[in-house]
Amino acid sequence: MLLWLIVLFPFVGGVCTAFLRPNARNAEAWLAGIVALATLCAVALLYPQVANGVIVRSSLEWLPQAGVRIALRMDGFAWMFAGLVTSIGALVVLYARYYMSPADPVPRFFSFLLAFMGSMLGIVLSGNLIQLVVFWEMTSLTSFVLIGYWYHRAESRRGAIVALSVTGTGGLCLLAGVLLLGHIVGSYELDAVLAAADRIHAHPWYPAALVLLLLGAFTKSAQVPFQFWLPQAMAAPTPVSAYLHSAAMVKAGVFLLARLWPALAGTDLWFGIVCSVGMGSLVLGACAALFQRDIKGVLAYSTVSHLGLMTLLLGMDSPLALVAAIFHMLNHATFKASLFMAAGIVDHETGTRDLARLGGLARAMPITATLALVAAAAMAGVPLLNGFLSKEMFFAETIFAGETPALRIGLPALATLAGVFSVAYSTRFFHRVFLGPPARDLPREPHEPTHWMLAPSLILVVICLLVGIMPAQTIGPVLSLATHAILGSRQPAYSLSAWPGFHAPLAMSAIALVGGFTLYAFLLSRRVLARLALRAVGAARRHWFDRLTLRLVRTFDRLQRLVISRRLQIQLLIIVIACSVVGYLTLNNSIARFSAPSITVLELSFALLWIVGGACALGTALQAKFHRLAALIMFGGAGLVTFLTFAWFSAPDLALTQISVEVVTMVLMLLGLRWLPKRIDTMDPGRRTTRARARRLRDAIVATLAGAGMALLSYTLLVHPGAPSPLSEFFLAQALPASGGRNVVNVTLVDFRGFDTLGEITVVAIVALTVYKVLRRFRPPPESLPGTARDAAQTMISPATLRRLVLPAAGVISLYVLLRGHNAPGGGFVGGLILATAFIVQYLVTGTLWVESRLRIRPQYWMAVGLLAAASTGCGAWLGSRAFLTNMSAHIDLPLVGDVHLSSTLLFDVGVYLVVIGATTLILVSLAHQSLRGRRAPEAEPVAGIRVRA
Amino acid sequence: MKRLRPFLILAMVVLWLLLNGTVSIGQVVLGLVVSIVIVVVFRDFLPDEPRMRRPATAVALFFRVLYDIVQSNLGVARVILGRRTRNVRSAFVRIPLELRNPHGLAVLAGIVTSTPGTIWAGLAPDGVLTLHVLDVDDEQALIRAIKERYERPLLEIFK
Amino acid sequence: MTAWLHHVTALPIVVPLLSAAVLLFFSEPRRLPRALIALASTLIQAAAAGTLLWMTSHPASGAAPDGILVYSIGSWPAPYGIVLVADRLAAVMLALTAAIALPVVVYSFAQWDRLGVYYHPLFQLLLMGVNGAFLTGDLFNLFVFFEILLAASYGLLMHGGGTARVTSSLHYIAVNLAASLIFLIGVAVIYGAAGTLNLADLAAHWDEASPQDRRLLDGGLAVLAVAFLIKGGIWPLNFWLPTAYSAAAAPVVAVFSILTKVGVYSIVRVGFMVDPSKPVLYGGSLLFAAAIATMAVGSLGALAARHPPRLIAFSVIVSAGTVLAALALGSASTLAPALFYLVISAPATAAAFLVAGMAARMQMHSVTAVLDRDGAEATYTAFDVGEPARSSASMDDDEVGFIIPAGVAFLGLAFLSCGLLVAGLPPLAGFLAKVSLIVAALGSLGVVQHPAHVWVLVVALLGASLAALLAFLRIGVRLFWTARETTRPRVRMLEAVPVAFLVLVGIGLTVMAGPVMTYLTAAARALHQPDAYIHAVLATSKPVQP
Amino acid sequence: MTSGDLPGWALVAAALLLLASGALTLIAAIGMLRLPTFFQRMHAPSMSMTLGAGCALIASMIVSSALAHRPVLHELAITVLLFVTAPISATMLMQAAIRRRERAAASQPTGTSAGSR
Amino acid sequence: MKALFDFAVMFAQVCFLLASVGATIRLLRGPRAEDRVLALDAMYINGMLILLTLGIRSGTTFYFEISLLIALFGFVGSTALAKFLMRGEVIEP
Amino acid sequence: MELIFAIAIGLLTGSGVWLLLRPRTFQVILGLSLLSYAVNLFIFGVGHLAVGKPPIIRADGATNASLYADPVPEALVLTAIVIGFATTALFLVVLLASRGLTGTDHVDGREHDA
Ligand code: NA
Ligand code: NA
Repeated sequence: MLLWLIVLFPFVGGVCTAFLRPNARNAEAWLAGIVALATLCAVALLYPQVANGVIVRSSLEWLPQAGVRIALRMDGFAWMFAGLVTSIGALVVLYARYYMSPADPVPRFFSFLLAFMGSMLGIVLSGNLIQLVVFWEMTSLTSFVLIGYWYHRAESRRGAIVALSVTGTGGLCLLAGVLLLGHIVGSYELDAVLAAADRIHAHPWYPAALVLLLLGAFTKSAQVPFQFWLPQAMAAPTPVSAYLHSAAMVKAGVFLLARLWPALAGTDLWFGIVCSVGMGSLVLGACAALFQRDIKGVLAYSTVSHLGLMTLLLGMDSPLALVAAIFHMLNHATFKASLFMAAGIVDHETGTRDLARLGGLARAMPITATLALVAAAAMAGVPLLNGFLSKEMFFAETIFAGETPALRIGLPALATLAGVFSVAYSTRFFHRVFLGPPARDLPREPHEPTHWMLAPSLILVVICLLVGIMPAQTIGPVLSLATHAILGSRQPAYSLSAWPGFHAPLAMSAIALVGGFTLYAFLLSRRVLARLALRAVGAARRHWFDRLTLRLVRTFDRLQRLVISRRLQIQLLIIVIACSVVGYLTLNNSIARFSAPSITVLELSFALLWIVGGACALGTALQAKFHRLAALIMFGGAGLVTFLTFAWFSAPDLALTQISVEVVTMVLMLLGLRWLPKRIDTMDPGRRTTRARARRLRDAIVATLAGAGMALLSYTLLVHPGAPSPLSEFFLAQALPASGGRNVVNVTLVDFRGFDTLGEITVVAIVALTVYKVLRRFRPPPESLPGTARDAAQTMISPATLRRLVLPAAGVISLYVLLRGHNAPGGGFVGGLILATAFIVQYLVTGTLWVESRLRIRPQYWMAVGLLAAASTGCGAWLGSRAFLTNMSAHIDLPLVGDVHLSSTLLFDVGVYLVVIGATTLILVSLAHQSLRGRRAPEAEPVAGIRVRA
Repeated sequence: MKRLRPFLILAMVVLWLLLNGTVSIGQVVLGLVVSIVIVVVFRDFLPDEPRMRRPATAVALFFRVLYDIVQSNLGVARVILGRRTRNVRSAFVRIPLELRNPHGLAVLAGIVTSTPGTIWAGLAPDGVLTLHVLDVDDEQALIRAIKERYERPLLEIFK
Repeated sequence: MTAWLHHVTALPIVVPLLSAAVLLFFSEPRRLPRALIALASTLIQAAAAGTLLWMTSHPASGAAPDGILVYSIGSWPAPYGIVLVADRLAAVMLALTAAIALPVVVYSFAQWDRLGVYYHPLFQLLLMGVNGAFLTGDLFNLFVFFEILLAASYGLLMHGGGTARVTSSLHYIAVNLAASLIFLIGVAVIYGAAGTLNLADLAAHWDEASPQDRRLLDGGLAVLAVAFLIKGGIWPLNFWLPTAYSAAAAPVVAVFSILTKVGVYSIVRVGFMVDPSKPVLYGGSLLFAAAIATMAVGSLGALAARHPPRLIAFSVIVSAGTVLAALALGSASTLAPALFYLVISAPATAAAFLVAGMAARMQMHSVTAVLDRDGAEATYTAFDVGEPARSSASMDDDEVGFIIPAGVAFLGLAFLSCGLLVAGLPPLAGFLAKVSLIVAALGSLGVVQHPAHVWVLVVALLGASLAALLAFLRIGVRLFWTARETTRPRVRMLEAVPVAFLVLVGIGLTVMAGPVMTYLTAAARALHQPDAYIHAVLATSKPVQP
Repeated sequence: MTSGDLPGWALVAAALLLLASGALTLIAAIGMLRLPTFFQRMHAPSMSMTLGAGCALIASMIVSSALAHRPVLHELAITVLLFVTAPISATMLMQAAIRRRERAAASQPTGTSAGSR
Repeated sequence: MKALFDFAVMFAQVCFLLASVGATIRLLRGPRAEDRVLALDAMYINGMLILLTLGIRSGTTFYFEISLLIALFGFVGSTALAKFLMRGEVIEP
Repeated sequence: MELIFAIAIGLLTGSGVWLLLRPRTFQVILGLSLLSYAVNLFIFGVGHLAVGKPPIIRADGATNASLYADPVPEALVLTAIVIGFATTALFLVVLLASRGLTGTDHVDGREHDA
């Protein structure tokens, strides 16, 4: 239970903090502090158990199918780290209370700080590797938000982006590594993995898994070559830097290395990679720290260097080195956090962190200076301070680790060199800030901060001293507990004492101290050199990530345009080709063989018919660019031939539908043609270029192939032998007895497959609504508007009586077709189209205003009523406990008329009829209204298509 | 219902019965219902009721038109199959009409259109009808023929 | 009781249709009744989906034996008439649709529905199409529902007008018309070779087909697959998608995130039905390659995207590619995780689109950055008051509800959550889906035909996550970290609550990952053993009434 | 119920009418191709619309009446419809041709021919 | 007698089809739009006649409705085309 | 008969595809319409070609499937025709709107320089 509280406290606290009033620094800080302390207490309460060697566990299933669960597991190492995270967290909260400005929106700050603490504890307590990855990424995310806390500053944004990019990427590598590792072991449980070292080492995936895991760890711990994000992350508020970038988050990488050390270490690959990366970071970080201008930059690079030291130790595959590494983790956390706090105080009190501007602050802020001095000395490895002890152990390990002569000499030498740099930058840090002539022109007058702000730093410095003076009594048990948790029986014997005695490591320390002071003195005397170095480092760092990102994005954009064309023609070409290729691949074996056609008169007439149709189709294809009207008329011809084909092969209903749709489509296109730009067949140069010709040739080939393929496929299916499908047999057999209709197609449409028809009229209605929707915002192209009124119709074209006979005649025919549909060709759809076209003819021969002054058409209501009629026919069946759209019929004996067969399918067909009338009219009239609108002044209202005279 | 339109409704019922191919009472009733519905819905779109007289003249005119259709068809066929399609004397012919009754004009338009060789090309507000004629031998004779054969009976029928 | 419950299957189709028809009677200024009808309809659909979810997950209750509910439209027996089939997968998809539609409907009440006419009817009809596509057990009926949802999507895509929307819908419509023709060709070939349109019937007689017929059927399915892939947004058939999705109005495109899922669903449905042993007979390696290419291209586009909607549109593409790649791997164990990912990514992208819509307006108010000239114009015209509601006097902002003080924070967090869900990053469910997908893929190394595909898939999954992380990071920072605090952007409750709801759906899926996965595993198992489905459909044949 | 069961008179009458109809229609088509100007060509199809169609319609009436053993007058409806509608479209087309010629003549000096052919 | 009838039906059908071919030639050749409209109109009439022969040959009356509608719709199409030619737009205010 | 029918479908498809790949909106809409004719004929042909056998139950009530053309493809084509009609109308309107907004009838809303 306590385990859960440790992880949950910070998150719950974080959420609570987020809802507090902004700018109430005290409330937030109190809440956060209490949460941190409570968590710390919870950790402390577990000490007895852990000290007894018990591994405290608790788990909760999450996604058992993938082996993912939340398994909390606290052993000595985890306990030590949890203690570190919570105690420094509590100190940072206290510090931040005074650091943050009253203008800052602190709820967000404390909320994410606590969330970060929770995530960190989640990592530390992970007993499941997937869970570890989850919390790992959560630390990246919370750190992102915290770094970007002052997001109005460009450098904050940049720092946050870089940090998340690098650590997030690393996290994904870690995930990959963990997944491989889990697959090797067969479980993601930490215990299982730690127990399977031999299996892991022997597995062929080991190198891949190792490299991926190391990538995760190195990015997180800012190891070379991924160190660059850490200095940029210094844009964060200093409490964040003190916490995340010294004590907690960056330690996650080395934590992971130590955690998995039993399972992964012990191979040459491990030694090679980890040691070289660690050594690189150690030396380069220390070297770079020397040339920083920003105080926090110095501290950041020093952190890189110290983390490199730990990495190097962990890479050495020696239990003693592991002990040293863990010891240094603790030590580094204390002195570095303290230093960051000091840097923050300086920044807070003076308004700058620029080493070039600062100086002589020891007089104004003596306490701060003292604290910083001790912490810096610990960082430099001055005896009687904790940093000295772990560094001594490190130096000792470098001497014994090497197996080849090169390593035997190289390792200690490089370690000493790093020590020299370390001393030099520590000295520089203290000297440039606190000593020397007092700085002038500082943004603020420096003075000692409030005591509460100094307290956390003081506590840490005291710890540095205590550990440095009596290590065995203070840190000894904890270190032993932690190392035992990892090493178990391999735990080496080691002694912790403030003064290890004279031996080689001490000599190295001495060289480092002396060398460091000398180096700094030398650099001081050659200021030009130092400035050059500063400039070089600064220039190298400035915004290279931004530039890289920009260049990458541009490259991606170019690539993306290449692979995702914005041209419709390309897309359609690909679709046609894809379809043809897929069809060819699957069907090329099943194409039927041609049999010699029998030439009969019937065949001949059909051939004649399609000579007409083919000519029309080809004519349409060739004329559509320059002679739109001609193409449209030819298209009409092709449609007519299609219609005749349907009629020819016993599909009267289809023929009816085809011809009515065909004509309505033609009228529609004619209505639209008016708005298209004039195109005159001048041989424009674009047409004659080789490229255009090649494109046309390509399209012609594709079209020919597609046509040929389609013809072959059709032929195959046409001559495909086979019995009539059970469906048609059923429909033929049931149409009359079960549905009372002779026209099987119509019965199919309104009954057997009435659901399709319901969908079909829905589509028609949707389209009509959409047409109206689009056209009421339509802006006619200016050049297509008539400039002046055209020649008015002077002549009466045809006698009015004839014109006025069309509507009633069509009305009768329309209703006839509707009512006859169930037994003969026809039905609601065709009937509706007849009436709608007759209506359009009225518009056509008389004009919009004439028609609309005589009739208020509300096509949308027609559609609504039609849809309701059709759908409620379906729902009506529910009343009889039947399924939707079940046909309900009755025979009624009417006087005069006789026996009438009333069927719900008729109501359904009436619904179809109404929808079709409404939709077609709405579409046609919306289009027709564009002319009306075109004639009005441009600013005149958005015409509602059919909002005709209320 | 503002105006009853017996002629129109009758015509529509007849059309209905023609379409259905029966004269059962049920169909008559249904036809009446359909026609009345249409008349009510589209009342402002319908032609005025004609006032017709002289059914005998009408019958005679009907058969005359039938005869003329056959004749003119043959005439046009001759022109088409003849050797001299290039020299056909086509022309627009203007005929001043006395007929003003819209129904009469409608029937005249039907007749002119139904007889190949003549096409109704428009009617000016002053009553001058323009026809396009495929092959005009004698323009005046043609005008006379139209006025005599068609316009006069129509004037009699639709007064 | 169960007899009546049976009709619930038809409700997700019938209710939106009826409500759309009724909505047509209310003119634009009568907003309240329109809103109430739309809301009620969507709520009923949600309830129906929930009921179906319950019935399919409790086969013991007797409502749906084997977790399959069959409803014969018109009482015509199965192979002859059209049947609706609600199995676990369909129920999940219905619930997903409702879970997205409900918040989106509410969101649109905040003025979005006033950008043009007939928003709510078209929206309901879109839902009808989507629900129908998920429910139908008939190939041609599937075509019809595809057409319904497409037709409605055309209208919605142009909702609000503007050049970007119209030109992109021109492409969208042209491509989809071509796809519909391809669909028809496929259906015709299948009918010609098998003589049936019913999916279960087709599957039942699949093995009896003669070799030549079998080849024809394969060909028909392959052609059909091209149509599905176009709708599913698979490269290289998806060029229309980014432009269209980044042009559409926020609530519209939010509900569009379910549309590509319909394409993927159809592939799953049809593919597994006819041949569960080789579910992606549509070309194995070819399909896998297309899916991986889709992920790559989508990631590329996301990285290059300059505006949030475009980024999210590419994320939609990536998620389609992800699901398809998992299917094309040819392993039985990857199906459930793929479905899980599908279920997660849809509400996430929907929420992201909604957030982007709100953020675009925020950008409008702030002077510092206008990311998207086109989008900005669209939004501007969007709230141009010369719209149907102009005549109605109540156009005040205040009408819509409370303003959240920490608006940006809310939007930022919501966007972050969506990014995490889409990218598959911890701690949200997207991560779990990806992990379980990778675990399943690695686990099937010994089973699949091409072990190399497993590695390609793993790399692609992680690479897509990385690309999504970086892309969301870039756009998110530009979107939320450039606005000045002082502009105090206003976030309406009516918009915020739906977004929160969708994010909570994502979080809920995270927390409930285990049970959800159990259900989806059952759904996947049912897909792999279609006999139960086939039997259920063909057994419902009742004697036809004379 | 096929045409084989028809009485002889019906067969002969229908055959003759159909032959006439076919011939007339063919002549009309030839006219459309042969006649030199548009206005002349307009007269050709009216042959098939009047006598050509009339003969075929009567033939059809004869056949279906003979088959049904009662007068079937369906086809009269088509005739009526043609009588009502033909003048409207013919006149319009005529007017269109006239207007287009006038317009072309008016814009002749500027040179371009009409955009849509 | 039957042979004569069958021949006549066939003859008429072929004539109608040939007439359609003629109309198609006019349709393709133009030269002006009105010629094409006229050709299409002629094709509609020919189509109606072909339908009648189909009906006569099969002895069913189902082709009647189609013939009726082709007459009606042929008229609509021709009128719309003619109107477009005449005025440049189909429906005027 | 089948051969001619197949060639007819091929011709329609070829013309349709050619137009579909053209850059002008009007060409594309005609192409799509021609293609939909081709596809409709294709579906129709799946039910086999039968002359003089409309699927309308005869007066004698015979329901033998060999007496009638297959009604199923006819019903499918009917639905397909209607849907095709509707979507074509919509495409037309959208192309007009695009033309109005962009000033060009190019499918991409702008002229590409070759
Ligand atoms: Na019908
Ligand atoms: Na005439």
